[in-house]
Amino acid sequence: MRLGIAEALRKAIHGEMANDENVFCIGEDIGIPGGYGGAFTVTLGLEKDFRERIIDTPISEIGIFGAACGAALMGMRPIADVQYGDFLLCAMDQVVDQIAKLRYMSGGKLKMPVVMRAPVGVTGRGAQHAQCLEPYFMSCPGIKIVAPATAYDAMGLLRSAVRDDDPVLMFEHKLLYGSKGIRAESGTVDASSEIPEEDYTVPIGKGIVRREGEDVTIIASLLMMHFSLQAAEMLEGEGISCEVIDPRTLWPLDLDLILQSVRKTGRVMIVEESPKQGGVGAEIGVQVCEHIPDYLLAPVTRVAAPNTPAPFSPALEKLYVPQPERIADRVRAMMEEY
Amino acid sequence: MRLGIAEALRKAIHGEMANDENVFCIGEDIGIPGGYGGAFTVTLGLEKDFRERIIDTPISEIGIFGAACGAALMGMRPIADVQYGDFLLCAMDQVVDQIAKLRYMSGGKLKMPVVMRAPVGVTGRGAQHAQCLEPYFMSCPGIKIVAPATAYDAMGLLRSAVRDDDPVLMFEHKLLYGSKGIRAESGTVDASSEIPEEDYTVPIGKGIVRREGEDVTIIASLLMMHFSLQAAEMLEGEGISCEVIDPRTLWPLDLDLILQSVRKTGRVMIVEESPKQGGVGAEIGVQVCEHIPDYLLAPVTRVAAPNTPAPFSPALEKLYVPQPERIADRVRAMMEEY
Amino acid sequence: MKHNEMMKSLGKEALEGMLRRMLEIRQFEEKIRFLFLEGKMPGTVHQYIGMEACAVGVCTALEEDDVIASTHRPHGHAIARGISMDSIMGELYGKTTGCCGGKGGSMHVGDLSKGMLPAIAIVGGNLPIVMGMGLAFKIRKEPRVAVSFFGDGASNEGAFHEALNMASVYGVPALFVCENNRYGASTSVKRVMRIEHVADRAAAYGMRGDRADGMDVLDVYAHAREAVSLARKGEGPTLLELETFRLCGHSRRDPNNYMTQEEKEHWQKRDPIPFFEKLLREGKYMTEKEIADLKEAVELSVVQAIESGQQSPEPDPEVLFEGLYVNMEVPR
Amino acid sequence: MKHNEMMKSLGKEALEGMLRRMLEIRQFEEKIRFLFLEGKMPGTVHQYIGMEACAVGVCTALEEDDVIASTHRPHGHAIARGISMDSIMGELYGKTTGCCGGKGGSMHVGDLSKGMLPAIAIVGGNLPIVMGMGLAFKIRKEPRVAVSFFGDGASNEGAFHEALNMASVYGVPALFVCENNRYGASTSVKRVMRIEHVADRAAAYGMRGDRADGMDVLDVYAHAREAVSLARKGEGPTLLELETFRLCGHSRRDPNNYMTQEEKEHWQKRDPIPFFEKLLREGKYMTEKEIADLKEAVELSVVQAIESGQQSPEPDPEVLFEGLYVNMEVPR
Ligand SMILES: Cc1ncc(C[n+]2csc(CCOP(=O)(O)OP(=O)(O)O)c2C)c(N)n1
Ligand SMILES: Cc1ncc(C[n+]2csc(CCOP(=O)(O)OP(=O)(O)O)c2C)c(N)n1
Ligand SMILES: [Mg+2]
Ligand SMILES: [Mg+2]
Repeated sequence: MRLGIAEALRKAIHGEMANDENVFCIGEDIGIPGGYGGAFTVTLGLEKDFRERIIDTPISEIGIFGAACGAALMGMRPIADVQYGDFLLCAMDQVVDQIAKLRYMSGGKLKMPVVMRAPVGVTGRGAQHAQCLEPYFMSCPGIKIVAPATAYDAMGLLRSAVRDDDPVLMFEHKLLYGSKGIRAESGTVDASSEIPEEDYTVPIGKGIVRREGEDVTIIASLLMMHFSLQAAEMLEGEGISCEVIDPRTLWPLDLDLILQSVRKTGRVMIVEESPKQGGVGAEIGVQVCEHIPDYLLAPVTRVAAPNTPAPFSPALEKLYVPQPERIADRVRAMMEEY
Repeated sequence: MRLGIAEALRKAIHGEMANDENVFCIGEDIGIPGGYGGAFTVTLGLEKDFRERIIDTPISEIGIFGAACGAALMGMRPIADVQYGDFLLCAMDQVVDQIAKLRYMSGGKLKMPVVMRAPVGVTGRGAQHAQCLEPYFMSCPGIKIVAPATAYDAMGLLRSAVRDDDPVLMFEHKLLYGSKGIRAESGTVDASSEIPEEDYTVPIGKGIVRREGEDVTIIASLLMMHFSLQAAEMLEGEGISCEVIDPRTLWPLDLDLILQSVRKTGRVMIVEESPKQGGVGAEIGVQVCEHIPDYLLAPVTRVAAPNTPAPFSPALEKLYVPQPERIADRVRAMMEEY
Repeated sequence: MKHNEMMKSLGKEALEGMLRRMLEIRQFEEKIRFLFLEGKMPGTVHQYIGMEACAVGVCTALEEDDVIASTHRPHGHAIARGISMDSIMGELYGKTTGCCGGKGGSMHVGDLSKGMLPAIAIVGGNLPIVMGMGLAFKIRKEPRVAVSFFGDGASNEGAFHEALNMASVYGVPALFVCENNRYGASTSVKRVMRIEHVADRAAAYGMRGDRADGMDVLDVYAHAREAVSLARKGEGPTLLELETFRLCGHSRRDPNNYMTQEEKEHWQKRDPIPFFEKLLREGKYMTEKEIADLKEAVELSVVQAIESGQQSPEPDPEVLFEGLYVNMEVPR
Repeated sequence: MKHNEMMKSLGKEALEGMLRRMLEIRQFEEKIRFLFLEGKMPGTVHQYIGMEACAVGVCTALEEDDVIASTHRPHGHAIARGISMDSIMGELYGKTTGCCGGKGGSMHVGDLSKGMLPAIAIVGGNLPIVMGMGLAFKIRKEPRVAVSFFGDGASNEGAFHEALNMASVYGVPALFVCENNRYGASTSVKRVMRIEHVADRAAAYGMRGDRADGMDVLDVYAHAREAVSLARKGEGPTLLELETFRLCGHSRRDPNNYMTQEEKEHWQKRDPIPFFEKLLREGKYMTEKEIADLKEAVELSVVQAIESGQQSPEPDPEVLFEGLYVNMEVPR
């Protein structure tokens, strides 16, 4: 069965809720009859089967993550979401100070099985609905961060996240959901997968080689993973062979997979949709340099958005987000120079 | 006149308020008669001269930074503070989404001359009063970040920050304030300076070489800068010569100064008090690797707190925060291996 | 005050101006709605159809020096505040002529030089800022008023609470206008608060609370005028709730399936524009013909704004790196 | 209910237990205050002296399965909830015997297995969590109640607003106990809210609000019992305000210079411990001698707790890397 990410997540959540009555969803507009099923249709219709466990909330992000935290402490397994990842900023204390820290502060006695879902991506809505907040959470011990780029991974990682006893923050991309109907997004990239019948999971902490190659290792998540694959495709014709790695989990990083690839190619490029400053690319890049500097034929390279907020103008937005052509250009330059 | 950081900041704020009636302070417990002058005495007594411009607030961090934002838009120059840097997490949306972005979103028409002050440092209070939040803001375009390690710099940077038309976030260290009386901190390190009479400033964006050396460049701010100097001192006797750079401004980074030093020493170590993951050291480290990989005799090295929240236990805390001895050990290892 | 007295005190010119603004908003929104459905506009859009009396009633009560702040649904506020439709439309198209030079987009229209902060799209996000603007006026003893527009949904945000409490504590000259349109996105107010009236929350802050009929521009104006005048006199802020309704989707393409048919019909009958037109006709302030002419003129100006928006130039690529810091280049 | 009836219904054993807890808190706090002044304890500390009736009154109304959450000032709550003084003291010394294994410290004492969440030191931070605990009880239809203790200052945080509104909307079995001790750190409530009673804020959420005398353990108990019983019966949450006072500094070494002498004296006279002792003596529940003996026993147990805290082992270095993730090593 072929599903898009929104559908795959919906099915995965449905399954987890059916399997374990401690699982519940909480968020804004997630289960209103006649409504949207959250901002991107992920929970559409789930309220029909699980009315008591699809909790529609006021517009209260502190409340949503506080509720998730408290319920998890009492043995529930909440799936909390924000309509746009940006709104995590409104709940930052609950996420970073409470959800992430309580177990450690308790001397390891508590468990915090919270799943947090956050759509990211620069998608024609201006600066406050565009942020890719991954970097903000890379600095936060106590949270596992996943970022599925395909429906297969979305389903498998969602299941792993729900079953995990630690907090897991899942970043999803607006242009990869494949949301339908009135919630369809323009500029969508196909991230659908053939979904097996069985109850598979994708392990947290394991990346995947999306495309094998010899010359350059490109590391990218979510939309940037797809754009990197497109760039790799373009470059193939020119005789440049790119290996594309999708980390899938941003924390803990699958460093082994990354180092193995870079040992082979000798060149590493990290592509990210957020501003370069203090980005995920910095952490990945520096880890490569710490571990295997001698394998590097070229300096570690980051391709990222400029160090500015996202502009609204579609013309500028296109320059802001790294496009396949820009990624390819940077690879070309890397190959020419080194 | 020799002053500690708390006194130097107080004097600087007093001066700025006297010079420009648009400058005002806003925060919790900052100007209560008989009170503390903020958590670390920085604003102690200022209400006597400026009652209308020392605004004591409810415990409302969203409100504090919202007030600063709105007042700045109307031409005021607010100095807003949180009692502990950790509480910035409660106001994250106002800081990251509003204060940092409004000018850009307006097409460059607005100005946002806000100064934000936040004490950081792991100081015997447990995980929620310990965070060094610098990394969270390294990912945020639109904010300048400064971190003075001496009273001289605190005064000079505070003046620059107040006079700057952009938002400036100043991280200060609890163990460097030299706060007196009931607000004295145990474990304090002397960061006092001889303060010139004249109205000097320290420019935002300029680092400083605190100690010259030949073998290793150590980059560190705030308390870690002092600990790095102590480590350098220890190592001198062993014939290892360390150059210690204090960036003073974390964003924008004074990359020239850093690269110049690393070109000379060939080795770079970044020391930070926050967890290593996604830290400031990642950004600095990767920039060095991007720009001058060929100058590096040893892999870039980060010395940081473990990737956990801060533990309370004083015994564990001491292991958590990089100590001078640990810094020196890492330098020794670096020199031996490379 | 009765409608008749109110109209008399406002006078023909002002009344006509109010109707014009309301018609501009309606036409503007109707036309871009169509452009959106046709896929001819970028981005997304939250429209103000049905709520025109709120923005126009409040803004009519303001002076030039006052400042308003808005939300994700700001077109109506911008037009009511007198920002040119060309520059709003330019912004929607992301063009250089936009009031934010194309950097903001639909959810951030505004122009502080015209008395409107670029809109804040974080629900509840503008309230603390407005409190801060009021604080500045208070500190500087300026006779200005800061106005926040926000929704029923926003009143459940922590930002609302902190902002209103501080505004009350400092007695800042501010007006917090809650446009209670019964829904936050798809969520009925009944699901998310256990009280009838948002205005009743004012009591929690020792603040003045008031309510007006958000479908009656004159009632809105009367209550706003009182609140603004109290604020300007130093008598502190007001939380003013306007009872209104969206006669359109929450955002582009939303068919409002979560609303009942009954409810939609009830409110459709209360459309603020025909209601106001009727008052104007009955009070002999405007004739049928004058209204028809005004509509035509308004339609023309909206069509021109669209053309201007479409034909204006895109920003230069370098603009991407401009306008972030005042005195510093963006580090690359 | 009158004191007499109340005491009768509680009975000697329960009353003695309540006094014991109050004395334990007082002794515990007095002794560590001294240790702090001597510089013999690590960290910082916020003490509960003067507020004993609040924690003890509320906790007496709870069942074993209920859960409380506390703040930066948690020692009193922990003792009242029955967490052993040894394990609290162990925590203050950062030792392995601490209720959080030494990882938490004074501001985070608690033990969920004993019905108390490790305390949350972010002002207002525990309210949304308690709402969530109540939500879990509600979803699972468990007859349990979640209790949040917080201060007057906390009621100005956005977290308070969001948590109370959601608690009311879902009708969760929770009790929000505001210990209004007239000050948040050095800041008088009068400076930071324009209403008299925090309990009045309940109206903004359509929630039940109530007040009790926080210096009278029996009054606190009576009001808490009612609120808890309503919550347990599914009749929703209560915001219960307790009027109380700190008879100590905000944190170690604070001389309270921001309070008036008058105020200090007024409240000193209302010290809840002599007040309760008098009731017990007058009601013939305890004799002077019994009370003196109890004090001695309590003092001994506090001294033992201190010794235990001092002599317990420090955590192993490896503990630094433990207890963060359930099924994963901390990446180094
Ligand atoms: C902090 C935050 N949470 C959620 C959203 C998503 N969102 C945008 S508009 C909206 C509904 C707002 O409702 P209301 O405040 O009543 O205003 P209305 O749309 O009815 O004018 C929501 C949930 C947001 N923009 N910001
Ligand atoms: C979010 C946050 N802001 C500020 C502080 C610093 N702080 C600790 S206790 C305190 C006063 C709290 O007052 P209140 O809520 O009345 O409780 P009390 O101390 O009186 O028991 C403050 C401001 C904090 N811990 N958390
Ligand atoms: Mg609404
Ligand atoms: Mg208090």
